[in-house]
Amino acid sequence: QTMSDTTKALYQAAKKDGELTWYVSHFGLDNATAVEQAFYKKYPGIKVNVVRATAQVIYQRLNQDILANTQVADVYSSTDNAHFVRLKADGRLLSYRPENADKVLPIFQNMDPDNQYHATSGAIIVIAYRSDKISAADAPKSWTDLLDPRFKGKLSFGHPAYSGFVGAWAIALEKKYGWSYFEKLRANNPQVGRSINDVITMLDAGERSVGHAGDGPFRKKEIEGAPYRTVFPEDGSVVILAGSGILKTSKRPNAAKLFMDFLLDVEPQQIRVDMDMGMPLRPEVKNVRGGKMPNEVNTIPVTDDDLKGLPALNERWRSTFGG
Amino acid sequence: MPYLSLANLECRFGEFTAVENLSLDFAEGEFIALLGPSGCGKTTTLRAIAGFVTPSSGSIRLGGRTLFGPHENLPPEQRQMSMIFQSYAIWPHMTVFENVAFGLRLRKLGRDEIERRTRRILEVVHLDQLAERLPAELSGGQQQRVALARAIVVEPKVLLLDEPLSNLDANLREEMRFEIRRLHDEFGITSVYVTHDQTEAMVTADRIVVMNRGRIEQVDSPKQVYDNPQTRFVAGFIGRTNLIDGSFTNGSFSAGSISLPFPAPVEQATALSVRPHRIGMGRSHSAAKQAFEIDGTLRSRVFLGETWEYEVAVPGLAAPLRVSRPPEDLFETGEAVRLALSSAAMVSVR
Amino acid sequence: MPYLSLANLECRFGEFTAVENLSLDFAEGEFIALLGPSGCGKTTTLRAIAGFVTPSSGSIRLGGRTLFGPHENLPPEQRQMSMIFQSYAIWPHMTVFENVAFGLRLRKLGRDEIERRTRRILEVVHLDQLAERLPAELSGGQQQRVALARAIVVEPKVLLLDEPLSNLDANLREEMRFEIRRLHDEFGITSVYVTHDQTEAMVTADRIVVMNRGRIEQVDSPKQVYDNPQTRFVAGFIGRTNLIDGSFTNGSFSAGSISLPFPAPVEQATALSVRPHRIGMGRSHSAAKQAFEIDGTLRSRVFLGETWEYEVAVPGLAAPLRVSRPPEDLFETGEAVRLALSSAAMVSVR
Amino acid sequence: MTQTNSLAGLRRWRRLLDPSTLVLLVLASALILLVGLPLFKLLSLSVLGPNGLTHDPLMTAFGRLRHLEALGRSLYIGVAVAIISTMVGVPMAWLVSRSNMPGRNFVTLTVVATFVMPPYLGAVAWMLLGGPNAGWINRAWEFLGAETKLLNIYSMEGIIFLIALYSIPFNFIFARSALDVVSSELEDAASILGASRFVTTIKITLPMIWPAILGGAIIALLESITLFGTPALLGIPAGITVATTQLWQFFEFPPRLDAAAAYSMALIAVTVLLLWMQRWFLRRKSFTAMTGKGGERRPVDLGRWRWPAFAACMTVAAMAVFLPLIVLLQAAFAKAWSRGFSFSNLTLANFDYLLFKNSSAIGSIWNTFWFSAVAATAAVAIALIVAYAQARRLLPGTGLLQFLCMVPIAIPGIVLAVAFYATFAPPPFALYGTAAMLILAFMIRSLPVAFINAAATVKSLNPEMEDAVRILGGSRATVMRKVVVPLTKGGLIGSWLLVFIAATRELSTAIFLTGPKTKVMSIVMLDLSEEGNFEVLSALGVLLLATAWIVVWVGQRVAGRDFMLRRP
Ligand SMILES: Nc1ncnc2c1ncn2[C@@H]1O[C@H](COP(=O)(O)OP(=O)(O)OP(=O)(O)O)[C@@H](O)[C@H]1O
Ligand SMILES: Nc1ncnc2c1ncn2[C@@H]1O[C@H](COP(=O)(O)OP(=O)(O)OP(=O)(O)O)[C@@H](O)[C@H]1O
Ligand SMILES: [Mg+2]
Ligand SMILES: [Mg+2]
Repeated sequence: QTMSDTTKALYQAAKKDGELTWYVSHFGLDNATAVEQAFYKKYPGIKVNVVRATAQVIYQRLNQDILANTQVADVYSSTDNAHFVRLKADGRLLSYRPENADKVLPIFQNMDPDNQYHATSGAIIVIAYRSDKISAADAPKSWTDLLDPRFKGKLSFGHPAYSGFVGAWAIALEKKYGWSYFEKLRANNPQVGRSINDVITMLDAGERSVGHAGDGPFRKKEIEGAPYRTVFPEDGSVVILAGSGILKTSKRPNAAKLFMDFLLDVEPQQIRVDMDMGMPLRPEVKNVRGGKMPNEVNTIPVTDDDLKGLPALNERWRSTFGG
Repeated sequence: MPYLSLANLECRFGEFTAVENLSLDFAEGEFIALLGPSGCGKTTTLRAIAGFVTPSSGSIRLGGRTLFGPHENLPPEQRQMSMIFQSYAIWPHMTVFENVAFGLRLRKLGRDEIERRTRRILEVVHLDQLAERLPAELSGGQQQRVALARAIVVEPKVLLLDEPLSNLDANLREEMRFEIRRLHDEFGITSVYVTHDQTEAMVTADRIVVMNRGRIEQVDSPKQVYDNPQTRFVAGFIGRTNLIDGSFTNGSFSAGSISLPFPAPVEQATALSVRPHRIGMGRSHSAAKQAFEIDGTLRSRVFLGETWEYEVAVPGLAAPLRVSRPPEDLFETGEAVRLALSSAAMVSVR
Repeated sequence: MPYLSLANLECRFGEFTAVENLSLDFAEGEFIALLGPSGCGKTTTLRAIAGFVTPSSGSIRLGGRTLFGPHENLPPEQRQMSMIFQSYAIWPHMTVFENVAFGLRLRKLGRDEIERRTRRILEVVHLDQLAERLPAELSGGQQQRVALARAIVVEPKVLLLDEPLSNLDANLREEMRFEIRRLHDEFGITSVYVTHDQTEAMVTADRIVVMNRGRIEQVDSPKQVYDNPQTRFVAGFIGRTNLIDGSFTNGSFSAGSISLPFPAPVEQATALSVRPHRIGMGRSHSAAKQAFEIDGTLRSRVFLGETWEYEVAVPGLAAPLRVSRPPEDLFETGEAVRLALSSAAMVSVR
Repeated sequence: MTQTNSLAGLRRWRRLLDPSTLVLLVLASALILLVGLPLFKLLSLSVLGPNGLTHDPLMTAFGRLRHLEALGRSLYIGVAVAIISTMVGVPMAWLVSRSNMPGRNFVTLTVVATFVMPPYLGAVAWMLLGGPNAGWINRAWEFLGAETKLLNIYSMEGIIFLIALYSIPFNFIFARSALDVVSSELEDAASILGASRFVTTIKITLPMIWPAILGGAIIALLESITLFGTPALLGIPAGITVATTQLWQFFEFPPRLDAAAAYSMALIAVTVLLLWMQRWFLRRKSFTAMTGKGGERRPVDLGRWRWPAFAACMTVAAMAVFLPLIVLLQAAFAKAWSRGFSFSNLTLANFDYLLFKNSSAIGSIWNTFWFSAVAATAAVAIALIVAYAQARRLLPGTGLLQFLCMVPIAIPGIVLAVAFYATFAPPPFALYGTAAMLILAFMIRSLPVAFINAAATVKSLNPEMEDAVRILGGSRATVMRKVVVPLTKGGLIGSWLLVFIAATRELSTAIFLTGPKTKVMSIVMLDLSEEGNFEVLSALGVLLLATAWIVVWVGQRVAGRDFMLRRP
């Protein structure tokens, strides 16, 4: 694979920066580490400091930095798009269009018309369950099925105040069914973790048997032979586009730009599919068996404007579920 | 019949025998002192009486009842004794009143009775003004009085005292010594007093038990113990003395070139004990020596206020003799002196 | 010219004056004891000489040089003195040898010199066998000897001793007392010895400084201090005594109904001091009393081994007189007795 | 008169120029900067808006019932924890100190192990042990045929249980230090008067160490209301918010530093109130048992209760140390912990990942130990200097220094972090993200413990020992080098260990202060727990424990086994 001249020039400039810090919530730690290593392999001499946490935690950290007037992060990746809306409004993002931005599938292009952030990852939130504990006949078909008493004590969710995925999911469901949906859900006594990945742990452990999840991880386990099934709910999956942007305060803009470009490259997308069976953004990367693209399923749309209601939703969530 | 009696008591700690074959009888109301050097087993004996140490053999009886024996071992809390400890062992979290009333409360007496008896005893030990103080706010002597009051107020059958005065300074010690004897005389409690201070024992006790290495050396009245020690150990431990090794034959004692008339020594006597202040001293003169006189040379002297302490070297004796004379009997170092002994001043010891 | 001199020394702690206007001269090689009750300022005086306490006024001079004065204050490390502490203050992490050699090392002497002098002094104090021991492995007396050796080995100009023996038991105390005097005599170091034990002071010192409440009461030789106390305090503090309040008029002393010939009292005398063992005692008889005789009644008696201690109530005197007699002078409680004083036994005090 | 005055003045000036004076002056300003300034900042943030005085932060902090409830819940947890851990820790201390229970040294060792185990790590282990459906204990319970769950760790009771478990060392240490100096004669005095063993214990022994019991309980209470890890791990899934997690929420978007500061005030108020109550309770009582000579101590014979008592102690140790350790080891060497023990499940991949693949983990291990070591060294050194200067009255004003050393005891760790963040993150200090930020915070946080220990150590040092050096011609510096330091070594190393271990487990303070390059293990573990990556988390935990144990083992060799006890 040859490098374009622009990229070459960027790489040369980036080498002087030597390193960059990447605040990331839209990959798990393993995944993020793998991306970091692939980057170093492709662009030797530029080290990526990975700081991985759930979306709200990493955002909190970014805000602490901003409050403290210190510059730590160069590239910021979050599953909560409201962060980008806010950062953009505050003028904290650098406008930059990487070469690879044109090479992703059209539905993922131009997330921000001003090129201050780009979709670098995506996921479809679906229902997952343990097939050894719940028969196919009993399995939930839609989000509303989860309200059925037969799932009492069996449900597991993430927390919108921590996870961007869960935030978007909660916004979508509130939009569709109103808050009463969650109040009814409360009656089924769900376990609420922090990350959406906590659901994996809970289901793995056998602590709970039904939950929401990005469609990748469980499908992967299913393929490997573990007792899991994923369901694209009839009343609509929630599609999440997770973005990345460069901070204006970055003292290593070239490394940041190079990395931004890399995020849209083939390698990270391949890693994503390989490790988590996530949804690839590049046409070159093949989705794995059973994987679907957003246009292939029924979805509940969530706009950037909707996401602005997240802090308020968190308040309601805490009133309903505590925590 | 004795009130409290110890028979063939033996206390071992592992291989080590702290008290060996000890038999002792106490009359009711008697004040007995256990006297001896550190480590001789005084505390062990006392604690065996109290029940804190379990003897390996022997028996302890009190007023006809067996406290300890082959088939008996009453725990301390049922022996109806009291004890006063070297460290006072005043409970720091209770006021003076509460400390003293503790034993009465355990006996489930009525409130008024407790109040009355506690107040009464606090008056006796002159602590009535300080009843509400905490121990930390008391002086050493006052603390010791609290310990006394606490022990006496329950009217124990036996009062045990383990070096109760050794943490006090000299003046206070003297004062408390009289206080203890006064309280004993007032309440007539049978008392066992452990000490390694001979003055304390002599001033307070009716009888003194001199112990050494876990054994009894002598049991006698203070005066007897002082005037007629049976063993070298007792002679040396109770008061200062000169011990002259020698042999007793045919009504006389001889050591080196010295020979003194001494008709009736104790059995197996091996030495003569002579108290320094019982030795007379004068300037040597050519006149013939009397039977009880020895010549020597004055080696050193020290003035102690009430007395002069002289050391006199006597030819034929290994150690110089110590002589104690009143201030007016002044001699110079190096002088030739003549020492005068009397038969009353000499005691034979084993 | 005195070797070490304190002039108008005053030491204050905040409002409290611990030492007041104290002036004292020491000859070279002299052994002086500071004697007094607890809290009288002995330690403060000693620490002022050492430089640990900064006096509020006065001056201290040593061999012609001012150690402390209005414009001078030499820190302790430059005063070339040594000190022996009540707590021994042996450094527990150093061997005996290292402890003793420490001062020499500070003086940057050569290795051999240090080795030689340390060995030598360890022999003097009989510790040569124990040079490599750690202090924890030594007995109290041995530790005290280490302290002595450590202080002496540097050949200080002045040796200061702060109750060096008070933590030792009686026998050891006596032994070490002689050891200290022996070393003083051997090395001739000017020494200041603080103690509250009169026997210790009398046995060791050339001169005794009796202090009370931060002031000097009397400075004299041991015998003078004992035989001719100037004040009530000294009379009572050095040895036991009977203090009889009264007035001196026309060559006689009168108190209550008693009158005794006493020609020349000290200035402002207000009482008579009579030592208990200087009082003679006999049975009262009807024959006329001599000038120096008083009648009384025997109130109590205690046997102390070397003596009988009697208390005799005398009509007209507030407190009973204490009388100390040898064991053979035996009287019974309640007996009417006649006490005999001699002019030599009586001292007038302020 | 004037002459003496000016002379005295001159002398005073000479004294002030003394190098030791300079050291103390520098120390004083540093402490004022590090302790006084953050507190002041906290106060000003909570009452000052951009336009002067405002009650807005206070309204935001306390204007909502939920926030007040969180505070109440914290207090409830704190009181419950204090009661439970006292009821367990004090009897254990009594057994170890006063009885002839077998294995007393071993029990002490398990308490040390409990102390070394960070509470959040214990919480993680207990998530695996006590999860309502999959937890080992419940599974074993079900296996035994039970229908109901034995326990659910994700609950108020679970949180209290777990915090109490790891608070036991505080109660144990306090009670044991006190019991160790109670002489048997005090108890004998009661028995001889007719008190049974039981009455003696209830009426004499325990009341006598009441200040120590109270002290331990208060520390346990304070620690539990300021703990972040355990409530975050167990409380969030159960929907239980406490004061610390609430404080954390103020940093969520939009961050309200001012409200966080105001909310912190409540925690400080609680702490100050508690410390004040403690003083009030103990106002008149000087409980120092007067032990002269004869303070001999004999163990109480438990008779046939010897082994049951030991078993009881081991049960506690099992819950606090053994079971968690087994679980952590299993998970650390497992591909998936939920698959249980089997050879096919064994792997070294988690360690491989931590040590060779993941830069932030290895960095955090290194960070944890060097931050803690530097902080502990600095705290012990400062504490020693201050304690020494005060004990020897080297200077006027050491009282202020002591006060500054002790003030942090009233500042919960998480509040200290907020205050530190607010003060030192922005310019001119701009320490955010630097190692200095964490080291200074750890140091300040451990100053009180270090100071109390140093003061006790210095107190045990006979000043005559130092005078002896000076009169022989040694300067103050010689005194320090040759006597003070060698003699206090043991005590200082002991206190260093205590501070060091406390720092390695610190989470509450670190949570706000770590930057990407200054992560410590506790933070990495919290992050890992957020992802549900228990295998790697356990592996990291095992590394932390292993390293801490090596340090403790080495330290014990130097400082003695009972380094945790405060001995006067
Ligand atoms: N619990 C014990 N275990 C082993 N040896 C003991 C124990 N108690 C006492 N001993 C030993 O028994 C001997 C006698 O001790 P005891 O306490 O009776 O002496 P003492 O006469 O009271 O001495 P002191 O005057 O020093 O108090 C001592 O050698 C002591 O070491
Ligand atoms: N540093 C100090 N601050 C305040 N008062 C002090 C200080 N040092 C000593 N004092 C007081 O000064 C007085 C004299 O003390 P000093 O130590 O000289 O007595 P002492 O004669 O040595 O007594 P002791 O025989 O008890 O050692 C005492 O009342 C003591 O309380
Ligand atoms: Mg004893
Ligand atoms: Mg003194």
